[in-house]
Amino acid sequence: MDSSLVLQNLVSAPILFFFLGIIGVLVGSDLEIPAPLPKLFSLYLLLAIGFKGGLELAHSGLGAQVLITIGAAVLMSLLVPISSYLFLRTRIDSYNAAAMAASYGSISAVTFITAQSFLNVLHVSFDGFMVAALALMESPAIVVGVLLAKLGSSSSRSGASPAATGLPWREVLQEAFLNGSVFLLIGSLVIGYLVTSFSPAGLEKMDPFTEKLFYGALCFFLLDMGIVAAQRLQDLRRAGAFLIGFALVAPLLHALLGLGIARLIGLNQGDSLLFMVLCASASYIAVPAAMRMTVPQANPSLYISAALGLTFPFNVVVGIPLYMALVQRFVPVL
Amino acid sequence: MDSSLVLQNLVSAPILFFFLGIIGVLVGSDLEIPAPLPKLFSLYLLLAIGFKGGLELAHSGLGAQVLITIGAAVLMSLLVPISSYLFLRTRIDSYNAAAMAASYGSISAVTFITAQSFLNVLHVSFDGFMVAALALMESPAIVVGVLLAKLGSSSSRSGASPAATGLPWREVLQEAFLNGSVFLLIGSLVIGYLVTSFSPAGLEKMDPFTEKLFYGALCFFLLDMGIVAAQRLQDLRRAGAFLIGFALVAPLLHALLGLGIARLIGLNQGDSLLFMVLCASASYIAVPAAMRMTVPQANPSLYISAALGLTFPFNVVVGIPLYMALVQRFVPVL
Amino acid sequence: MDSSLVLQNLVSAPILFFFLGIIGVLVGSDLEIPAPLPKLFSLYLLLAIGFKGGLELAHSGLGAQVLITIGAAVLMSLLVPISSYLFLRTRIDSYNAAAMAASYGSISAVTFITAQSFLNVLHVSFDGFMVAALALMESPAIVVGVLLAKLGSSSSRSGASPAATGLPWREVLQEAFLNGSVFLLIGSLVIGYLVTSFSPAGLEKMDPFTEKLFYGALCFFLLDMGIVAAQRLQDLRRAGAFLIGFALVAPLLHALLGLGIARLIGLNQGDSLLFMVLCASASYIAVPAAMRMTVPQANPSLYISAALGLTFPFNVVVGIPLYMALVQRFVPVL
Amino acid sequence: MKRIDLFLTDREVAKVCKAIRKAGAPGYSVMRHVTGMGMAGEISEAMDFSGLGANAHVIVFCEAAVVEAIRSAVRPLFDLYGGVGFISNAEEL
Amino acid sequence: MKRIDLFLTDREVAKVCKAIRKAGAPGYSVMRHVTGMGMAGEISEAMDFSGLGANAHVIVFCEAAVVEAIRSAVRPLFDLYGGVGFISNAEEL
Amino acid sequence: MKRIDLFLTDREVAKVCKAIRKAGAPGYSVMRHVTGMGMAGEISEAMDFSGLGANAHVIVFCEAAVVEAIRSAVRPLFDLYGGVGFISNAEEL
Ligand SMILES: Nc1ncnc2c1ncn2[C@@H]1O[C@H](COP(=O)(O)O)[C@@H](O)[C@H]1O
Ligand SMILES: Nc1ncnc2c1ncn2[C@@H]1O[C@H](COP(=O)(O)O)[C@@H](O)[C@H]1O
Ligand SMILES: Nc1ncnc2c1ncn2[C@@H]1O[C@H](COP(=O)(O)O)[C@@H](O)[C@H]1O
Ligand code: NA
Ligand code: NA
Ligand code: NA
Repeated sequence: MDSSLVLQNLVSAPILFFFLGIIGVLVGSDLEIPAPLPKLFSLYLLLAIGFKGGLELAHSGLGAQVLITIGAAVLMSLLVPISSYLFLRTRIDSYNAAAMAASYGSISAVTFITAQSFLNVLHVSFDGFMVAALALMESPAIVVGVLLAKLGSSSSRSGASPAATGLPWREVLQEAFLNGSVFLLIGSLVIGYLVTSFSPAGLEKMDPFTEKLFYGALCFFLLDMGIVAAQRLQDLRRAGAFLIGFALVAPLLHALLGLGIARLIGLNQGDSLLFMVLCASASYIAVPAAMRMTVPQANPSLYISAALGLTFPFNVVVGIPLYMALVQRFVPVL
Repeated sequence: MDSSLVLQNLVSAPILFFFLGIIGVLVGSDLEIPAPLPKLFSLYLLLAIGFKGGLELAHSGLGAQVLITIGAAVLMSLLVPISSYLFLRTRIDSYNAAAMAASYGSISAVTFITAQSFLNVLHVSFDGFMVAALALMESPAIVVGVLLAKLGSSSSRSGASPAATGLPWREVLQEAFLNGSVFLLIGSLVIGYLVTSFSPAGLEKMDPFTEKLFYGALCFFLLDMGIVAAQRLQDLRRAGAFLIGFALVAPLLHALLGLGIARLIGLNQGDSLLFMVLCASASYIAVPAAMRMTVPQANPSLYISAALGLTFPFNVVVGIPLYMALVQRFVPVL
Repeated sequence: MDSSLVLQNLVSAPILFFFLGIIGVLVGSDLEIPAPLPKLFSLYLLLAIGFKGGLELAHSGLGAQVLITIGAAVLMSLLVPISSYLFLRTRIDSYNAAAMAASYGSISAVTFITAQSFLNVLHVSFDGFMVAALALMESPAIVVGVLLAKLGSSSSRSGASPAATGLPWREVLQEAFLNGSVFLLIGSLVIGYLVTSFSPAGLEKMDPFTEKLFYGALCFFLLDMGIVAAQRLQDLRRAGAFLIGFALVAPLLHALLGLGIARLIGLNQGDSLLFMVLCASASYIAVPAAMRMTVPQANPSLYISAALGLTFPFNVVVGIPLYMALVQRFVPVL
Repeated sequence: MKRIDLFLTDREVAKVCKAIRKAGAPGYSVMRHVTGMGMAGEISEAMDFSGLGANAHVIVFCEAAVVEAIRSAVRPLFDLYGGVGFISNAEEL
Repeated sequence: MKRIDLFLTDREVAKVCKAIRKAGAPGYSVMRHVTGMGMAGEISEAMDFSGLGANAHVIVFCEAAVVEAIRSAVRPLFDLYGGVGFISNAEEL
Repeated sequence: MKRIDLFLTDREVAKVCKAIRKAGAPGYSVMRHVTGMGMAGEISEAMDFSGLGANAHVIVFCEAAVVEAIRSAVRPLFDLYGGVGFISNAEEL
């Protein structure tokens, strides 16, 4: 593996600010970014990534390649939670296994964005429609997670608890598809598409906000993510070796699976990396909020800590350059 | 009327984000922009619009046309609340009529900004001094509103309530002229003027903040306005058909009145549209806060819901292109 | 003294927004920038100034001049609190004298930034390593302040109070060096250095955030500082003439001392001004939070009001141009 | 007159308030951004950016007659989602 | 010792606190950003951007002797602007 | 069952909560961003940008047996850094 890729990633501003946040917690600094400022940056990043994705989707059009990629992405967001659940179920209870499975089946937009920045630095191009894949991978895993929790608990118990009697479909679908962050991402994607198609004069005026400011805002947000991830890392002692192992091995396996599919459907190098990152990443934005409402029996500190305290730093620091090395080895330059 | 104007407006990013916010509420998404983030954007927009207005005022100077326009604007901000009050009084009590009248006599800065963006897209020019008109139309309507409430209630009752005995002039003037948003707008206008006149080197350094970022920040704020407007719309059932009708017809009438005056004082096309928009729009920023303090007997949910839930979306979505069609028909290109 | 310098400073946008905030409080406007928005701007400014400082430090390298300047800066941050303490002790108790001394020994990043903006307008160049001096002057004064409080109180009493028995070194060093704002500033400096050295491609992408946006964000923050300073000014009546006098004379004396040292170590004009400003300014960011925890017996309203209500406005409005006049007179153009 | 203090997750506030209104309370007050510790462990605001939210504190001053209706309305929510409630005496100022 | 809980609009807080100080209370605490429901209907934070503000919750622990002064100071404000107050027993920790 | 209300500086909250947990309380709730007035004068949020912070309000519902442990844990912190505490009666809903 090309060690310069790792270095290239490590000395980028977003990753360094991520480390700064982690170090702050470890050395006991009182640096904090008080609520709701992190929310501002998370809303901004979702809006900007959606808008830019829509813009590029409008440029590339909705061809066969786009539809196949999106289809593969949605398939992965169904497959990953089911296989994860079956594996996790060997050691943990159904509710927590289902919530973890939903997290790992869904995606992390910030990991995706960091991978895009990484590709930009390497001057490797990628397609805008990957954002559509991102947007469409958030929700299915949530629905699958709730279904698994329901099936798992009714098979293990007599099913008399209020949560176990009948699936509240309305609420589940609402949490899965109308979740604030999913809604904003998809909405911004559609807006980016519409503006590009029908009012391209507006694009230039959005550019300073959605494009120019993006990198700096990402740095600021990653500073906060570093703080939160480090706090979560300290929680992980309670999670036990099994979950810690899962949080580090699952992304690798899912990335490899993603590489295989990317190769199969003929993605270019940039898109292959992004596809791998989508498969490998675990959600700590849309999913925890949705699971909290639909599977309240699961312990949020387990699935959030695993996804945010381990899998996220692992992907962002080690995973992305590692996956890129694999891409460079196995995906031909088109 | 040129239907392409409507379309042009509908597919602009700010309007689409406004719709996104509305749709979010209607479909039950939990997307929210928590306080005080909307305040950040509202402060920013006032600062930026004031600064840019001051800049252009410094360029155009304080000629006769400027003074006449500003005079006409102030006149409208006295006329509109009085006529509105007399009309509203036929059906609702004095306090609520006065508060509504103050709202409709005052202006909505965001509607104004949206109209400016619309003109930019159409490449129709307008003058910076219109911002001065905007700034000076906020306060008089508040004073008139309080006066009307006082007159109306003392004529109808024996005037023994503590609120009715003597007008607390100090407080009224303070709320009208030193209201945070009025103060920031006028202050930024003066600063823009001073910097342009005496230290033009600083303008270029302000440009990325006040100019480049503006369009994107407007989108973000309109996303929130969509959310809030939709919530307000749901309140409107309680307001009754009379107020709903008023909220939709008053802007039209006031816009027509504005068009007549614009024609009379010889404004160009761009300024005419802005003048119409100032007349047609109703305040939901400065006025509610001021009325809450000076006419506490009025029910805020009535005047805020009318101004924000109906008149604002109406102006922004339908009104602006409609008024522009009228301008193109009746105002000669200079 | 060149009166055009004062004017040049007075009509700059940041200073005018600072005045707008002050005026708002004086006339009784309810303009406020609610928490945590000011925190957002203060975090942003520290991040941006640190990053830009690191960038320029990487360009200039760590030569003898740099190390000598930084050494002189640290020396001043030890000298100033000791001499201030000895003087203040003639009239006020040990705890308050120590906390005041720490404030005046430490620095105000915003005063520094305002001086940089001032130099930019005058087209006088300065070196990036001055930010390193800034960063390293924050902490020593805090440690000295705590030591002085400890020495002063144990010499005056029998030393039986819990605070007086033994210095909690861990806590003091933590407050001095890992304080959120110090940590962010130094961390961003290091990141700016690393990115410039190893991944210069990332600089251009940071530029819109850390460089372009900076001036406008400074204006916004100074608006808030004006509000807070004016509120503090009203507190100062309680502080008494002695402290008021100190808050206005100390910056002058420290600036003159700074000028002498700048001359001695051969700084250029721009760096000399910045060095003077570092010496003259008093901290109201890192120090109050640290003193609150380590010398809780001192009254925060005294040292914050002096530093923020008087010394800060004095430096920003009168001091900077005054010091510049002295620089132009006594420091040769290199 | 009774004072009821409820602590629950931010996201169930709307449901609980609806129940309180239905129970006939004359009013209530809600404080969001509450952190704390309970049987479900520590709750902080750190995940706020993700939409997870922290706790809320709901205060209701009402007649004793209303208490029972509120208790039976919030009990199932507390059982499912967590949350605690306390009651004390009070009178109007 | 008594505990007083006041709920009122954000913007009248300064007036009420002044009244409380004048009444001789040894201290008070204010929580802003309170939402809720009362006779004036529902109060949310959604209009915060406009300067309208939501509610505030003011807590005063004081001797019974001070209660009367506070009551008579806030009563006219509550009559004009709305707001409610409650009182209960407490002791120092 | 007892209700304890503590008001203290934001920055000592972590220490106090640790003490409360150690004292054996079943839970607690924290509200930050509290302003107010006490022996140390007025506390506002205006210096928040500097890291100084305002006050926090900590509420603990616990058995009477735990009260003593909490009192002795917070007393030295209150003596050094300021802060006040009050206690009243309550029961579980
Ligand atoms: N019974 C109650 N219990 C708790 N809070 C209340 C109650 N009644 C009113 N409030 C609060 O006081 C505010 C003003 O009440 P009102 O003046 O009745 O509209 C409401 O918005 C609530 O936040
Ligand atoms: N009597 C009181 N009632 C309510 N809150 C109080 C009272 N006394 C003090 N406080 C709160 O406790 C904080 C610290 O009090 P002190 O240490 O006395 O300055 C104050 O800033 C108030 O927020
Ligand atoms: N004894 C208590 N005193 C005060 N607040 C509590 C107590 N127990 C629980 N809480 C609050 O209620 C929330 C939910 O409690 P639980 O469902 O037990 O986790 C906690 O996060 C605390 O904010
Ligand atoms: Na995944
Ligand atoms: Na109008
Ligand atoms: Na200094």
